[in-house]
Amino acid sequence: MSVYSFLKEIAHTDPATLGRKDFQTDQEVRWCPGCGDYAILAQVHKTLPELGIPRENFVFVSGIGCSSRFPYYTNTYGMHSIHGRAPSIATGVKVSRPDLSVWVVTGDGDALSIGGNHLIHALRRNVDLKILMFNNRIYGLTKGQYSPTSEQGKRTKSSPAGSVDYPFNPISLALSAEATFVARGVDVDAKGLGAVLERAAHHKGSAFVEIYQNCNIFNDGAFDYMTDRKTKAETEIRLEHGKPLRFGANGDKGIALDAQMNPMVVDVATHGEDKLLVHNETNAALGFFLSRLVHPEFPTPVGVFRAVTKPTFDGMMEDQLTAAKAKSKGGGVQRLLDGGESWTVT
Amino acid sequence: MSVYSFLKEIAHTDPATLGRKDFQTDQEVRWCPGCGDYAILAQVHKTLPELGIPRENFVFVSGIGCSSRFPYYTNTYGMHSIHGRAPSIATGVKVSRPDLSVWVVTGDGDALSIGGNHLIHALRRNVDLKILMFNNRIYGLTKGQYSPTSEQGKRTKSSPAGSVDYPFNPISLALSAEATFVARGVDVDAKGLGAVLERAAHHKGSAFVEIYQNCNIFNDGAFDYMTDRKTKAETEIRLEHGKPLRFGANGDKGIALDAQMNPMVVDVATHGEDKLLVHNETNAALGFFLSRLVHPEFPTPVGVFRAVTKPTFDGMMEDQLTAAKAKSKGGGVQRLLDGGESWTVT
Amino acid sequence: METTISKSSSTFESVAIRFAGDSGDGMQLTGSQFTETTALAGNDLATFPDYPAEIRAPAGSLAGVSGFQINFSSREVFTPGDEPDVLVAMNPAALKANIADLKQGGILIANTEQFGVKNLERAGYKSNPLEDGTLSAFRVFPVDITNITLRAIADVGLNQRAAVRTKNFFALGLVYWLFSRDMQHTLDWIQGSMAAKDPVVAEANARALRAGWNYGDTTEMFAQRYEVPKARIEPGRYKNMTGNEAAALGFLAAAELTGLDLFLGSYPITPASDILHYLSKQKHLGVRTFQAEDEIAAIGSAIGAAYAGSLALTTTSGPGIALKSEAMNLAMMLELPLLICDVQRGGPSTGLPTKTEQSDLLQVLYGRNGESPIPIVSASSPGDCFYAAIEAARIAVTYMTPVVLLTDGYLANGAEPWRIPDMASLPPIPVQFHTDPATFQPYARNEVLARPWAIPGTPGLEHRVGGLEKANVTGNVSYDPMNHDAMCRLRAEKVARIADSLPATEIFGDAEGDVLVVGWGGTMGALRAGVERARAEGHTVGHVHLRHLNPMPNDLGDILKRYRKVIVPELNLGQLWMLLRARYLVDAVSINKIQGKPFKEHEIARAIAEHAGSKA
Amino acid sequence: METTISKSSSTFESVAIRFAGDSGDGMQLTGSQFTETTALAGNDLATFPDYPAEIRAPAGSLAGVSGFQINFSSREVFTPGDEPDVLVAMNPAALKANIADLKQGGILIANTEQFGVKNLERAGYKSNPLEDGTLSAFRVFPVDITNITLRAIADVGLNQRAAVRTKNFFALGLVYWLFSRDMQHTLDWIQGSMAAKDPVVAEANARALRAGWNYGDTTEMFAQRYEVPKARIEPGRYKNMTGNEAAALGFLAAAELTGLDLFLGSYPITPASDILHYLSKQKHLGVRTFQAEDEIAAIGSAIGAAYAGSLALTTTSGPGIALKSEAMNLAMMLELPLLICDVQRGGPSTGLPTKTEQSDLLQVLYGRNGESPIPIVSASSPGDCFYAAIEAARIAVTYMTPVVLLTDGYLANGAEPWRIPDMASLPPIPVQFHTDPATFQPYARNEVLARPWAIPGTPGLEHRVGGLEKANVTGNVSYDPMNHDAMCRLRAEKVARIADSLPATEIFGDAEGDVLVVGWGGTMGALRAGVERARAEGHTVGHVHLRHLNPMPNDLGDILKRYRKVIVPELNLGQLWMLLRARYLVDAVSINKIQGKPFKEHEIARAIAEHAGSKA
Ligand SMILES: Cc1ncc(C[n+]2csc(CCOP(=O)(O)OP(=O)(O)O)c2C)c(N)n1
Ligand SMILES: Cc1ncc(C[n+]2csc(CCOP(=O)(O)OP(=O)(O)O)c2C)c(N)n1
Ligand code: SF4
Ligand code: SF4
Ligand SMILES: [Mg+2]
Ligand SMILES: [Mg+2]
Repeated sequence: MSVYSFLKEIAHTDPATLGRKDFQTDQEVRWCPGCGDYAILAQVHKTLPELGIPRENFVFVSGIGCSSRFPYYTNTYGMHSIHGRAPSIATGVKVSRPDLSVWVVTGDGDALSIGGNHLIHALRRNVDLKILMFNNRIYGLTKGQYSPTSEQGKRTKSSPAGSVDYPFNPISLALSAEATFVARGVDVDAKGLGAVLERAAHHKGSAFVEIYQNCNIFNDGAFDYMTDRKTKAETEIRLEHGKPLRFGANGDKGIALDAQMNPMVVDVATHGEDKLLVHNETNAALGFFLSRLVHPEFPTPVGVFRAVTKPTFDGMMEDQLTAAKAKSKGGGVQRLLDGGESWTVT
Repeated sequence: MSVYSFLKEIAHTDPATLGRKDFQTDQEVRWCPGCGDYAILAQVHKTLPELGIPRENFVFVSGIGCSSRFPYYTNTYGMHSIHGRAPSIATGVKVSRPDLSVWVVTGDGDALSIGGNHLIHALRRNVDLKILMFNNRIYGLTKGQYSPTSEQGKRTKSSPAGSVDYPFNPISLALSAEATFVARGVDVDAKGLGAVLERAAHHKGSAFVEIYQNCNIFNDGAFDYMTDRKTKAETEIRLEHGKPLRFGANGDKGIALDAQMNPMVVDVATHGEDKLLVHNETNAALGFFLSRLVHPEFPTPVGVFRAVTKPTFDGMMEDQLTAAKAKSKGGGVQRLLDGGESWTVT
Repeated sequence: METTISKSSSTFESVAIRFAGDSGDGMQLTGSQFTETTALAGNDLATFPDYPAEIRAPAGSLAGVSGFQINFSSREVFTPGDEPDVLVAMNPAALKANIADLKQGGILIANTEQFGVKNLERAGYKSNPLEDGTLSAFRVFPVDITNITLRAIADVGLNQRAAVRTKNFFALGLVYWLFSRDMQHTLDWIQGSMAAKDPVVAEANARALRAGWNYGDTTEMFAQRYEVPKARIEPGRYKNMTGNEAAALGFLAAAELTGLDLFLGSYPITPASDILHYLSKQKHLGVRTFQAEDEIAAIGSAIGAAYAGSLALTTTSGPGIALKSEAMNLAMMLELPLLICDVQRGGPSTGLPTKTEQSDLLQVLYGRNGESPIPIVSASSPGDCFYAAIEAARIAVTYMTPVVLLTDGYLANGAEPWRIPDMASLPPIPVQFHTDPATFQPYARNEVLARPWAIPGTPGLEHRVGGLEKANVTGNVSYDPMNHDAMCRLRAEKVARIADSLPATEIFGDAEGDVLVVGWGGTMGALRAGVERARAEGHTVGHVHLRHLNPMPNDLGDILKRYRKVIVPELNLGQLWMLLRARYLVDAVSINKIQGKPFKEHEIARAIAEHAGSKA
Repeated sequence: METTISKSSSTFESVAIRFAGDSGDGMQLTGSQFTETTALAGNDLATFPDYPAEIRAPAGSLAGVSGFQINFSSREVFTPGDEPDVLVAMNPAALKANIADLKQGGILIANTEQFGVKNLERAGYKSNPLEDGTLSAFRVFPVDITNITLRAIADVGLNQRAAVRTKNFFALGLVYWLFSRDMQHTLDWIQGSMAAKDPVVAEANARALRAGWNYGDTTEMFAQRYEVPKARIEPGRYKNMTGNEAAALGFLAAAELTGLDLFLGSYPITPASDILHYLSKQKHLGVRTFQAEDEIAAIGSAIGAAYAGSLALTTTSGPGIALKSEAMNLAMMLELPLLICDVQRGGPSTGLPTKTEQSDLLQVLYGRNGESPIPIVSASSPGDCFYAAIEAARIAVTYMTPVVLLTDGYLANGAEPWRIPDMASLPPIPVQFHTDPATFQPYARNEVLARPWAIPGTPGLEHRVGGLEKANVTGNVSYDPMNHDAMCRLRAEKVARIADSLPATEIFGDAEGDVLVVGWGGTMGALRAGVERARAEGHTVGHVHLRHLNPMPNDLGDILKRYRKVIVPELNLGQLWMLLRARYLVDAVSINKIQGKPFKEHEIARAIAEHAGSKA
């Protein structure tokens, strides 16, 4: 009898009985009052019970950062690991236990600074992970240095004369790393975020979700331009598969290509809706193109940039094992020991 | 008098006197006979004396791998460092000494596996480095394991059942990391490679050049499909700024967009040349699009995908120092020591 | 300001005060104002700020308590004091977290306004300790600090929230009164720095301060005042100095003394980040700071800068050292000067990031593959970080080697009054780049076994370095067995010989006798104070505090033999202890503590007494 | 095959032969064929393959020389032999690189065809050593191996290049003849494995082999033949086993003994990669191998797999350990079972990647921030890697801890005849995942201080682990000072107590007396042989070879006291030596060598004699 067989015999939690409360822990939540992380936590707690997965089958892995304290506040299996390495650890969890639903929670520093390589490799391999990157464009936990997503010229403790770093575009990067699901949400946009989280959760393969998150202590208001009710319509554009790219108060504006293949904002009425770009979640190059729509020249896209299905890393590895076992002549390790050239001394 | 002033006073080598021979070293070249690295070495030795730079102002930094032995064979300043870290080390050289011409030589494993993060961060910052990545789609030095550019299903020592990794597309990745110069060359294509190297050398900012390189020991023939004279015309497409994308025996074929914004191969005669995509080195999204043209569905693009000029990291840092010095009241460290609250004990 | 002194006052040799409150209560500012005023009053002093852990804890919670302790005296002071004589507790959590330390019979001043049901609960109190008799061992002074302050500044025109935030100045004023301190320095500061930002806030704080003073002076509450006379202090100009700032200044000074440009490659990490912050403001001095994507890139960039001719530095804490070790090894092999500053924190793993510990010694000594000798220098007080940084740089450029500077969280954030040095009085550190092609061999060695530093841009010295074993003299790659053996020993010998450049080891106290206390790093003050106590109790005790951990001083072996017992107090489980035993075969005793906190004087004194006693 | 024995033959107790040629000359294959045949002939034996360094050197160059040495005997054999009795040199470079080792009066067989001007020059010879008299100290047998072989296989129909490549089988045949070995095993192999790939090539090789034999038999060159009688060897089935294969098999066996699935996260690095290669072929046993993007991801994935319930493993060499150290520390803090296999190579930095060394001991012991106790197990011979791997796994799952297994390049690539174990005879290693929510506390501890292993998927045991200090029992984040102190000591105590589970230390040789030789790892054979020699010379000498470096066995301290002198031979600059001195205050002597090569028997014997002699 295998040491693992109890997992099959034991009575698993009935997912239908689970509610938001079941995912809260007894640990005091220690983010600053007003931090955007609270809203994201709430959305995740709302999403998890809806997925039809027993609570004990969730694993949350994080790195280090304010955002990375997330697992303590989520009553599942979890690991608050070391800085930047969560994608690797989560890969080990998922590859060894494809039956689990494995999530990574990370920050812009954790994921893109020290952890950039693990992130893009996990995405490239299409390991079936849900990766939530809280982007507050700052290192929160270490008290306010610029991060790889901070805008150039930003003055912080470590860049008193203004940072000379150009920022990464996380969506571009994820797409170039061959991620099969790439999306963006915003902390205060509960509905939009909820929808994106749900789609990510149901995606089979690696899902990368960038979540704009306000750090009200060290980078307050970074996303006000697009969360402010007054300007939102002009500064945000919602991506919908198969739909033309429209935004503005009454959808009066749209995105089209100019002759040089550069994007431009057009007036829908005069330009014609048929000449607008149409969103297509399956086209990586188009997704990349959309990721280049950057404030203030363009409205910021939110929603799903790319969603395609390809065999997952963990799935293919499992298949190889299954195939090898089917072909195996049995005999376990003894057969290996006995194999090859040998001689007998009597 | 500064410790560095000798650099200004000393007689520098007249670049006009330099020839290819001046860049060869007395070290025995220890690549396998037939290795593509030889051809690349020859092209670099040909390019360097043409740049108008004194030999002593070149620094070559490499990581670990067959390719990374390059500095030993190039008579400039050089460092054969540790695995994957060459971009960081080169950044330190360039940032501290903007007067130097700093080159990185790396392999697909060194640059994209262990060193992936340093590579994309160097590119993002636009540090003025020339990065040559020898892509043989294998780990050569460690005797043949699959690399992050190996095709899926490849059987190697570490993937006897075929690798389940999806490969990176290095050009896509470099573009998404905001590289200002991105190009591709091929070891045996001396002319094309020479042209790309020369443009990279003259580019002000970080230049990423992927060089297809045959490892005749562990991955022989990986690029035969496009180096073979017989098939070359159909499998390779040369990128030229402002020119429509044509290839084939007599340029009879071209690349155009279909209605879904996906690329398609068209017959120029029937489709019309004006409907072909026109290459534009300044459009990152277009560059990305072109990077998705992958064998065997499409011809492989060679040449320059992207070339734009932006202030460099080292240049901006230098400007900040200059500005700060101009505003400084002098007094050196003593002024700092003396500043702030203090009291006197007598 | 002229302050009239009323009520009786008595004189004390030393007093320790701890201010404690919520993170938002401004306790650090209160502490530093009290420190400066006390320094101006001519006392010797030591301080200890105690920040909450990295998390941002909810208001009123135990995790959010911030403290600041100052020990001031008419004699020489080595530590912030074991047990405060006075505790100012701005809320129940601050009381709960600190009351255990308050001396029996000590003074407790508590802000009663904060002792409502909710806050009591947050701090885990079932009943109000100010009322339930549990504090009977102390002299308790409940003061409604918040409301008195609010009344005092009512007409300044601040909103409620901002007004409440001035209450720390009320507390400060009250304590100034209690210890007969002059308020002028703080008033000047308020009218200067604070008023520049917001004159209204400044006015409110000035009033709060005066209100606190007046409260002490007028109410019947305090029967007497305390005075601590001036200490005899070396004349000079002083300022308050933290370890991180001193280290940064030391690196800057080393750059000036060598004539080199300073380059810092770093990745932020608690408690080292402030060095990066400080140096990034010094661009006018030609300092380049590079915030890298991780620790490996940070040291990588510094190695590049060193190769190119900078005074190269990388700063981090323990987990960062773990990541840098492969590159440290490369620097060792390249024999390039490189400064690696490790501001130690509580380990292992992420551990206790905001707490102090001395547990990276063996890591920096041994944490690399192969035989990889790297010199180690340590700093023993906040201000000493300045001199230790310069010494690290001297070794690095003289011997062409990476050097580790060990400081710790206690030194880094702690502050001490520090005599401002005169740059002209510091010995220069000569550096000469090699320029002559005729005499150039990349791995030739001079009289101290250092190889030449030949920087790019120098014609005729083009050469390649790397991490593979190199042939002696030429530096070419070499797989020759005997060469490898010789090079490993040469590198070890080079580092061992640094000991020849060190001054004789200073012994504090008795030059021979019962007990020798050997320490290193930030425990200096506690050890010295403990030794003083033990000597006062009649034991013959010496104290050696090592600046150099690798190599150790040549005379140390002899010194160890002069005492019947050697004890090695460390904030780890016995790391220097292990090294001393291995090297000198001395049956030393490890005194260890690993609580994220410095030693107390009495802990050391007790340990000494114990081992001095066992005259076996 | 019946082989007629002609010419006179004399009997020897032991013979060592070294085959040396260019990388392309097939010396490793020649060596392994000779090994198997010799094993079948009933000799005890030890082998040492000596590959060229990582670079692919040009044909005929010194850097490209590949060697294989075998020592076989009618007695017990511990090492491949100090100085070969016979050297087969396939080209001038092979001669140059190896002649210094050949015993005075030894036999040299050289392939004259290769001694043309060009090859002589490539090897750095000014004149032909076969002709200039410089080899007069040896019995030189110049044979035109290439051309005789070509003639012998002329009609098989191979092209020139392929034909030339059979010459190693000619050499093998010749040596078989010289040592009266039976060719049948090799002929079987040629007709089996080789013929399956290419029957023509097989036929050519078979002919070349016979031609070599016949050459010895018919020419006048060799006056006599040699015989080495059978040794007394423990009965059983044997095979040739390399250290890397044995380690891989050991991990597989441990998985079977625990009932766990094996997970390997690794990044290729010399000389560890072959473990990855071997395990990636075992998917049918449920083994998952993950080739990660770097060493950190490799161990990260293994930590994830351990958390999820696998027997998790990561394999690497020294530079990789440097990179893994932060994550090793996390695993220590998480108290998860994790196997970390370090196949040591020449350091520091990139060092000598293809050479052996024992210089990572202190790195794996101390190379982490904070107090981070991790058990260390080492293997002492190629085949012993199997048992050492199982022991590492036993400790990991029993004590819930990461464990380091140290092997080295010499063990990894070296092979020895190895008695095939019976899985059923190995003690099972019980593992029980925790399942009961009622009794679950993530950091509760059992009688050996291990915490429970509760894997995802188990209802009611949802819990969070992490790298911050954790509260005893609950495992919640804790900044409590006393808890931190207690946890640091608990973790240390847990590891220290592993010693209670170890058997009494075995002493080879004298149980007390003049000298105790203490060693660890791959030097076992040389130390044992050296001790035997010294004892034969009349010294009373004991040998203790440590499998466990952390914790060390409980009885070691007592054993050390029973000898007048303790010597510690290591392929480093004295790492175990340092630990023994620190721990036991024993004035041990370090015998060190750091040449990328194993000890010679006589080096050890000499050292013993020296220290046994100094009867002071
Ligand atoms: C190895 C290591 N290096 C550095 C740190 C310090 N550190 C902790 S979190 C962090 C950055 C956090 O930024 P981000 O991921 O954006 O998280 P946030 O706090 O903003 O949510 C840094 C630099 C660390 N803990 N470990
Ligand atoms: C820290 C570390 N890990 C692993 C290695 C082993 N290693 C050396 S080169 C290499 C991969 C080389 O591949 P690539 O960069 O493609 O170079 P190539 O040899 O193919 O030119 C590896 C894994 C090493 N030297 N150092
Ligand atoms: S510092 Fe910023 S990101 Fe961190 S908890 Fe506070 S508000 Fe949130
Ligand atoms: S192994 Fe491959 S890449 Fe390396 S030198 Fe040989 S042919 Fe070139
Ligand atoms: Mg952030
Ligand atoms: Mg490669």
